Amino acid sequence: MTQTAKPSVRHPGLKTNKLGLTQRDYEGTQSTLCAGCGHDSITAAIVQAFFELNIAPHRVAKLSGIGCSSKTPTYFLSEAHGFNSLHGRMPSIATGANAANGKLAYIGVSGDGDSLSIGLGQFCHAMRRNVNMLYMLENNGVYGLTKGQFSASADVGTKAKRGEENQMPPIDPASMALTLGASFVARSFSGDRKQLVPLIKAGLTHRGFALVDIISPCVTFNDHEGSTKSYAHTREHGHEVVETDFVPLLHEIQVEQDHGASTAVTMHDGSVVRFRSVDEHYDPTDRDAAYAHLKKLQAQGEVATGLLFIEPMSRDLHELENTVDEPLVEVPFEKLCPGSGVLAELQSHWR
Amino acid sequence: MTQTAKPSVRHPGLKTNKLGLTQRDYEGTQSTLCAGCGHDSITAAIVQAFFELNIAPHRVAKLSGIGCSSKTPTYFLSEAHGFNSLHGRMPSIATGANAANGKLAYIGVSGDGDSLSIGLGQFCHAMRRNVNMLYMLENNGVYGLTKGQFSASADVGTKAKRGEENQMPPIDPASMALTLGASFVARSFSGDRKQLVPLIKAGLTHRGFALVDIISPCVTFNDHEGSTKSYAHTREHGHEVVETDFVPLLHEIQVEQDHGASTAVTMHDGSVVRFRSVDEHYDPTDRDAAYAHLKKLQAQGEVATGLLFIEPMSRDLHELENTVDEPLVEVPFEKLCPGSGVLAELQSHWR
Amino acid sequence: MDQNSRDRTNDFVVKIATVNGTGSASANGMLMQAMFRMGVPVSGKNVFPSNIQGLPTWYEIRVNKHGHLARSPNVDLMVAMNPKTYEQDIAEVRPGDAVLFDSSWPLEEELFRADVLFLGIPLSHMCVENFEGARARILMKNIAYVGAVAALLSIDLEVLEEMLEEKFSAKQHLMDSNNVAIRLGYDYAKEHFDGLLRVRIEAMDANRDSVLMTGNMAAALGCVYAGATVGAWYPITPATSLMDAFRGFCADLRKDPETGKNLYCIIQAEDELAAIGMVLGAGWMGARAFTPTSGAGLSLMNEFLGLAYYAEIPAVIFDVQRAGPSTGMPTRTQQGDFFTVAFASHGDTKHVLLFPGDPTECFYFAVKAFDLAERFQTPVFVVSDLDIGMNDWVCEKLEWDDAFVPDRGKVLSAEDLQEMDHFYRYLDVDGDGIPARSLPGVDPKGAYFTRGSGHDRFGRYTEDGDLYQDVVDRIARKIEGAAEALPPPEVRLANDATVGLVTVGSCRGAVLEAIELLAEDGMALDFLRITGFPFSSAVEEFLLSHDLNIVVEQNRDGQLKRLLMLETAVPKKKLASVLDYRGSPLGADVVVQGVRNQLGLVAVEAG
Amino acid sequence: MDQNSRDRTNDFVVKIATVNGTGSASANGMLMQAMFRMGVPVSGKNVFPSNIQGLPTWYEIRVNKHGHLARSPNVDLMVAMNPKTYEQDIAEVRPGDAVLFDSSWPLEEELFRADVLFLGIPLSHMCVENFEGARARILMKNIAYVGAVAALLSIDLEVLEEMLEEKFSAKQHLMDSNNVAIRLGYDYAKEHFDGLLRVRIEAMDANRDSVLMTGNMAAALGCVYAGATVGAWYPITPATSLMDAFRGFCADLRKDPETGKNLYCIIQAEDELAAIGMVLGAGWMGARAFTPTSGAGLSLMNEFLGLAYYAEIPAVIFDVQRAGPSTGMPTRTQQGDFFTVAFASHGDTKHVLLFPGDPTECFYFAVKAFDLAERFQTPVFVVSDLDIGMNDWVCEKLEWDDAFVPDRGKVLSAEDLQEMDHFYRYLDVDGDGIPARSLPGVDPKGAYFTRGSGHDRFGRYTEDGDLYQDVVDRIARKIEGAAEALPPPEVRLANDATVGLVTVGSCRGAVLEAIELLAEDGMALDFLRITGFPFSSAVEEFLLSHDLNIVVEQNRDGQLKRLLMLETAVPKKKLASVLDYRGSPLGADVVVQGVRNQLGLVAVEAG
Ligand SMILES: Cc1ncc(C[n+]2csc(CCOP(=O)(O)OP(=O)(O)O)c2C)c(N)n1
Ligand SMILES: Cc1ncc(C[n+]2csc(CCOP(=O)(O)OP(=O)(O)O)c2C)c(N)n1
Ligand code: SF4
Ligand code: SF4
Ligand SMILES: [Mg+2]
Ligand SMILES: [Mg+2]
Repeated sequence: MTQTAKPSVRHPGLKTNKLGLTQRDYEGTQSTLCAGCGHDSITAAIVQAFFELNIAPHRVAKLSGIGCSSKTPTYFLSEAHGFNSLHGRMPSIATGANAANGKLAYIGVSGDGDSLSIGLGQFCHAMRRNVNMLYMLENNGVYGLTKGQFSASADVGTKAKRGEENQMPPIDPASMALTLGASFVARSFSGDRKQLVPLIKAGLTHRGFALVDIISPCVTFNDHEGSTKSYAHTREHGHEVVETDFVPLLHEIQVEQDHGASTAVTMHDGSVVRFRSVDEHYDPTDRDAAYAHLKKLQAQGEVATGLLFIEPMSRDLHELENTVDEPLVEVPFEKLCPGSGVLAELQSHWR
Repeated sequence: MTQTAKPSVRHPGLKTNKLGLTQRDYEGTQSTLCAGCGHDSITAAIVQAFFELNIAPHRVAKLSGIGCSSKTPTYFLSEAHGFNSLHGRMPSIATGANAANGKLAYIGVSGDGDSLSIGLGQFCHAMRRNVNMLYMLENNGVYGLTKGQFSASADVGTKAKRGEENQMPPIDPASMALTLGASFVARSFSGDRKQLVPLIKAGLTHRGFALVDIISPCVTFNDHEGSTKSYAHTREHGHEVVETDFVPLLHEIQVEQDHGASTAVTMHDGSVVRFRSVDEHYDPTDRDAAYAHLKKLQAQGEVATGLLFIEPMSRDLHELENTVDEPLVEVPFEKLCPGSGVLAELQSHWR
Repeated sequence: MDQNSRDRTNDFVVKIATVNGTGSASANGMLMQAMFRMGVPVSGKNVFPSNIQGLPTWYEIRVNKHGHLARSPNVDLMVAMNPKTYEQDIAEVRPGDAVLFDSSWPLEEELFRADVLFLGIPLSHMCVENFEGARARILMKNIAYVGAVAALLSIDLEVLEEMLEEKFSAKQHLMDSNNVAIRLGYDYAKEHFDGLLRVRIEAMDANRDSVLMTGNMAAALGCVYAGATVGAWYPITPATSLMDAFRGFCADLRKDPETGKNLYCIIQAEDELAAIGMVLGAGWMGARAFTPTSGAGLSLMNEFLGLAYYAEIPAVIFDVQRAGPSTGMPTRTQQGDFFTVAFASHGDTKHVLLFPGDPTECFYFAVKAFDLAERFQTPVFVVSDLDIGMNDWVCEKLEWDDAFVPDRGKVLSAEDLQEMDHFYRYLDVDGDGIPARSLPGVDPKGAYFTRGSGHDRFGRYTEDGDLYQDVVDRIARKIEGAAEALPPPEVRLANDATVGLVTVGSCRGAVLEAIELLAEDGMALDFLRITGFPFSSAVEEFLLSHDLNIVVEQNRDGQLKRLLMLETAVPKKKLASVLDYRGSPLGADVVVQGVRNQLGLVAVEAG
Repeated sequence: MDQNSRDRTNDFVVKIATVNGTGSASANGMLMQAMFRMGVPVSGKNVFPSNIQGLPTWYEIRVNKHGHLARSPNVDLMVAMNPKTYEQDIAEVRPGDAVLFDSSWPLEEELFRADVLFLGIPLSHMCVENFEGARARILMKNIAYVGAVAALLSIDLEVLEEMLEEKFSAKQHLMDSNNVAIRLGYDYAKEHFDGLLRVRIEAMDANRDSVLMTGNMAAALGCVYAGATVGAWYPITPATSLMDAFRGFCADLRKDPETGKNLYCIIQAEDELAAIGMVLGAGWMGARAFTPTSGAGLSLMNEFLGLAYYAEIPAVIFDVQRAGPSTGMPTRTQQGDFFTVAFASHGDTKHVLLFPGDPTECFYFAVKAFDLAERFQTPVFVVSDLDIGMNDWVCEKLEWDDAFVPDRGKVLSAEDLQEMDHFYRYLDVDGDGIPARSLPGVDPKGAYFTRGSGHDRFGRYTEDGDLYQDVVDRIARKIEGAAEALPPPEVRLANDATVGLVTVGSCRGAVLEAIELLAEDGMALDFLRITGFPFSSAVEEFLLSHDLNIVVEQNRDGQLKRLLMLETAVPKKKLASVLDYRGSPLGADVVVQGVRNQLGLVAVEAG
């Protein structure tokens, strides 16, 4: 249970965090994704966020489904236990894992196919149960790994590489999450590390289900003109509604005070998420208003980004289920097995 | 393909419809549900609506999943083909059936367990595809057939018969449908036949997926104090936002003109749905406003009922897929099989 | 033997026909329980419809002093309380037997039979006179017929009254009305029909070491004792009551004494795909986790079961079988899932199965299942059925050894890991096919990647055929190795028998009874009950040592026989089948007839 | 035979190692196609990783004048274009063989081997000199090595140029650069290495009646010709290209000439559960509907497959198998789903299977599958694999009889229904186990209720055991009846052979080649290729008439052998296995070795 030194050689010049680890220590194996794939940028943001949050890698459980996006947990935190599960089924694995051991940090990585088609039910129900995890939906509008079919997040009229137009209306994970009562809903862009890193940190710190929907262009199958999930389109139509800053509990340095209309939300663990609304009056703690604003932007062809909604004191799975504070996996057998006396007593009634 | 006389004896006194059928001809076998079950009232409303719409029963496909609710297709339209499928899987059966033969009237009956738990994915995706069908979600907040477990529509704090309180936040099918872009969203109450019948008629006439979410109390497991899906609670907290009247295309009699702030929407086939807003300015053709209003009422503990939203000219599955007008099942084989010449020609390129 | 000349004291069947949702189930249970308390071997089988209220339902109580408690079709007393089924119920009664009915309304002329004793009691009228309110009258009518049956069979009234006292001690008015109702039926029957029946009950002392349990209760308790902490499920008949019981036990036995918080987590999943996923997630974390399900649920778990097999994740699945295929008859029993569980999921797989024969074994096998799942790092199925799972069985009292230590298998602690040069998740270091596993969060050195895609013995992703083969071959070896770790089969040998009867699960009682009946006719048969899969060498030896093995099971396709064909060296011609898959618990009559047919014998009583 | 003394004209293997996502697949295909056009028997096997870009990939071309086109490990020319795999690629080359590599950068010293011919061409340099832009240079390098290989093997340059012309006729600049690139490689190789190789190609006339097809293309075309109108699917390798092809064919051949609208409906479902549900919905309506899938998808379809079986709904499922279990190796071939498809879903089930042996059969069996599905009112599986489905095969040209009328089975028209007294959906009137079916919307008299719950022969819901049994017994009879309606097995008899080689699907070529090789060593073997399940009597006869039947298949557990054990009368000891499940198309070498081992023969070339 103790954090130990990494066997690998340290570059003395590399910056270390509170645990004495370098950012390198938060990396994984070499990516096998296409050069330029949005997912790789997200991986880099994840590495940075975990490093900066001083989380011991082996106290992290990283999970995914199946897809290019779902491959990425191999590419970060090689000292975390990983689970590359089945297509669309990561939420249930994460739920059971979290039920058994709520004291690890959970990060799930999924794709739009994985979460919105085959996995839609599990995705929604994990949100409903408010499983304490960061859920990264790497959203590229296509099925990358099976070579570019439209996913359920593809917009109407989006053109495939070979020219067909998508006709089916899209499922927007962010507005769906708001509707379903999710306690943390954010959207970002793989190309915007500055925005993404604090969102990941806030999501990891949030006690409950934290959805980060990230537009993550697929350079091979969906980065052309006519796609609404391309780099160009996202850069042009992404619209930050709120700037977010994450201030960890033990942050020694005073955060800059020059925020404009900045508001702050205190998280379960005492860390602070600080907002500066870009869109006037945007209030990321008002679910219905957030929804309405999202929809308004959407009608204008704009994609709202930032921490769209947060309910920092929501009750997570363990609170809903009233489980003990200790992880269930650590409860000794003696506390679990009632023993022979109880058995005899019980059976005295079964006559 | 022709409508023929029913062999059963006619009571000469019974009212007949345009097809010469009596309401009896729209019934099915004897219900085996509990006496007083909300689902039986819905069955009665379905019988009346089909009768009044003059639909030939054998031109109807009635489908369901598994559950008490899903048993009800046996209890209406005994001359329609029925399909009692698998738990949560009716939407896919209906989609395939509709793809093959878009010229029948489709009615699917489901429960809250069937649609919102095991079937959530299929339910959402059938909506997304705008499959032309009436989808009756008989919502009682519990799993009736498996004896009263909470379903995903149970409200937080709802008490089970034996006292446990539900902790999990509910999924509201109506607001979810609005978010997902459903083209017809209604909510009603099994105890309000007057409201329900026109909604069923409008839903059947709507070209596309018509969701009617119907609070349908389970007298055996969820009709007690502390339940928000009981008769008493629904009577008290149901809130009609709009009154709906369905005027079929060929309605000879002039509809009464004394509606208050009445608006009308013309359907694909020329019939008219007429509204009178109960809540001021409620506009059932404005999706986002409808959503906001629903949520506002919900926050007050009220359940909005009526035709919440309609987009009468939405494109259904067949339009999205650009299929021929003729049902695919009726296309003669000669039109489907390209023949030997084409085969030879094709193969000349495979060298 | 002639039915009429037998002494039928403590040897008879009562069948009660009612309507479901009217409270008759608990009344019937009371009757059965009273007989149990009189020390007489008894069993009760509930035949119920797949709906909630208003349809015909039956309850069959068999009393047998010799302890033969399989279902028997020979009804001695029909308690016909449902006019909708009068016709079939009365037709079922054999000449000389008796029908108890509610004579508040006259029986239709054409239902009467001259060769049957009709015992009419105006139960409804009596209840209308004595009780207020429709619901109470319906409920008390049930209690009244219990009283009447007690009188007819000489059931000790005190026993019944004592049971009412236990049940209603806190609710005096209920106790009063129940006592009145019991007496109504009892007194009427005593007065009018005393001594009319040829059957009666007499106190014995056969149940001293027995308890009344359903298999699902016992299995749930086994999960508690095994230390299971995570249960995930989706409601489905007949598995639902297992999780209900687990929840009940946990609420009583698994609260943290200090905080009152739960030392368990039960999740009602959104469906069975999620339920098994949660079990795997928890198992991966190191918790003992399980899910109860039945047919349709199993089918939905298929994909995940293959992942668990290949990624080597412990999991316990209770398959409480019901009649398939598809939705089938959800409230009827069958043993039709053997192939599904043995080879669940696409690709090459093989799973470890346990087959309890009664509720007692459900308890012990549940505990065993968790040990096996962790030891072999694979899903383990406890395969029971509706009959075992939902009916009340009189069975051996459970024992617990407080020295029990769960077998966690090769789980590495932080210290273990620290001592290793390298940890490789899928490396078999000691030749038993079982690699060591680490748990998340324990130590950085234990980190590895769990996946269902191709991997080598070091846990690395691979698409190399040889490295891939290395791992799947080892897994096959590992699973074969489980055979001898499973509970041994039950074997009972006659003298010099050349034919064996082979069976499984809830068929046990009927087969043992059939063996006795056939022995009375001079036919010696050996007995083998399969308790686990892969089959142990004892199974193969038994089969090889007999000229013929007749496999008795409850499915259409002879699935157990086919598994034996596949997985033992026994020649196919040494295997034959007796099958009954109509959804009822098996009766000895079916087995006797089936064996006779197989052996080419004309039935003695035939023609 | 000694490798070096053979005449290896038109008898060799070229293996090309590249990086995926760089356009090499189409270059390799060109090379293979050119050889095909030269009239020489040839096959190409694509070995690709489960990712999109940047990982090692190989293409193996075998040329064999005798028509032996199974995979062969004996590489005569290694085209090593991927420095990342140089080491293993060069190690694979046998003494005397040759390596072609890109000498733009020097090969590391330690990679060189004295016993191997190293042919270096500065391909990258030449491309940098001749082309602009990174992408073009990468693509043209592929074409350049095609040119080089053409020179080395004496492939007709005109054939290649003609192909470029066909491909790029509309895009002059592409044609130009391709022509340049081809010449770069060709000229360089001709100049430096002419005549160095021991292998070469020579035009023949073996391909006059052949075409180049993948199995998925052919199957898709079969669906078009069978009149399938509804296709529902969820993308999964290696089944995806089947639906892609169907979509392509339909776009060309299935537009209504007047309206331009679609005479088909293809739905990309949200998952495989929905895909098969849509197929059943469409089948219930009377459409011919299908879904292509692979392992994981099949597992997810389990519950619905049981419904289809029991409710008797026609459906066609293409299972293009890949290496399991679980996600396994998604881009590798295997035959591991036989048990899954044969007994899919919980409860007693058995399904009808067709096993095509090559793309040609994929076409005919696809057509057949729809006929069988409608005739027997049940799901029919066309079970192929990645090798058949995704690789280009030289195979027999397809023929179509314009007189073909689809066999819709017992589908009642409105007139038929009108003439009947009563229509009962599940009533077998003529003893073949197949009831008549009506379609929704056709006539009120045809109305019935389709359900997966217990029903009697009249289609009514039932929980009565006998009525239930009546129906499931009939269904069992019905499925048995399908055995003789399936395509006959392929049988090839040697003289007086006592041992049979039994195989299935894509193993065909390797087994036939092995039989020839073993015959050269004086070992006579008969050949049986299974084409359907349930097995026809011809299968049983073959097996019974041999002392030993060695079943060659590509899975770990000998699934086909086990099916034969279960479903024929053949004694188990007459069955043996040769298995290869490492994910590559089967080679004759594996079969020869396996057969030798089985027969206890020491390999001739051993030690
Ligand atoms: C049950 C199942 N069906 C199909 C597949 C094939 N498959 C692999 S990844 C994938 C889609 C991935 O899309 P997405 O989640 O959007 O990830 P991306 O590759 O775009 O990052 C599919 C359909 C599978 N692995 N399992
Ligand atoms: C795969 C599967 N799992 C579980 C079941 C058991 N089951 C039957 S009905 C039902 C729930 C029904 O609830 P709902 O849809 O709300 O219908 P209601 O009975 O309340 O009308 C369940 C869980 C099943 N039939 N199939
Ligand atoms: S195919 Fe698309 S999603 Fe997949 S790795 Fe390449 S760019 Fe990324
Ligand atoms: S249990 Fe509930 S839902 Fe089912 S029939 Fe009875 S009242 Fe209706
Ligand atoms: Mg994607
Ligand atoms: Mg319900």
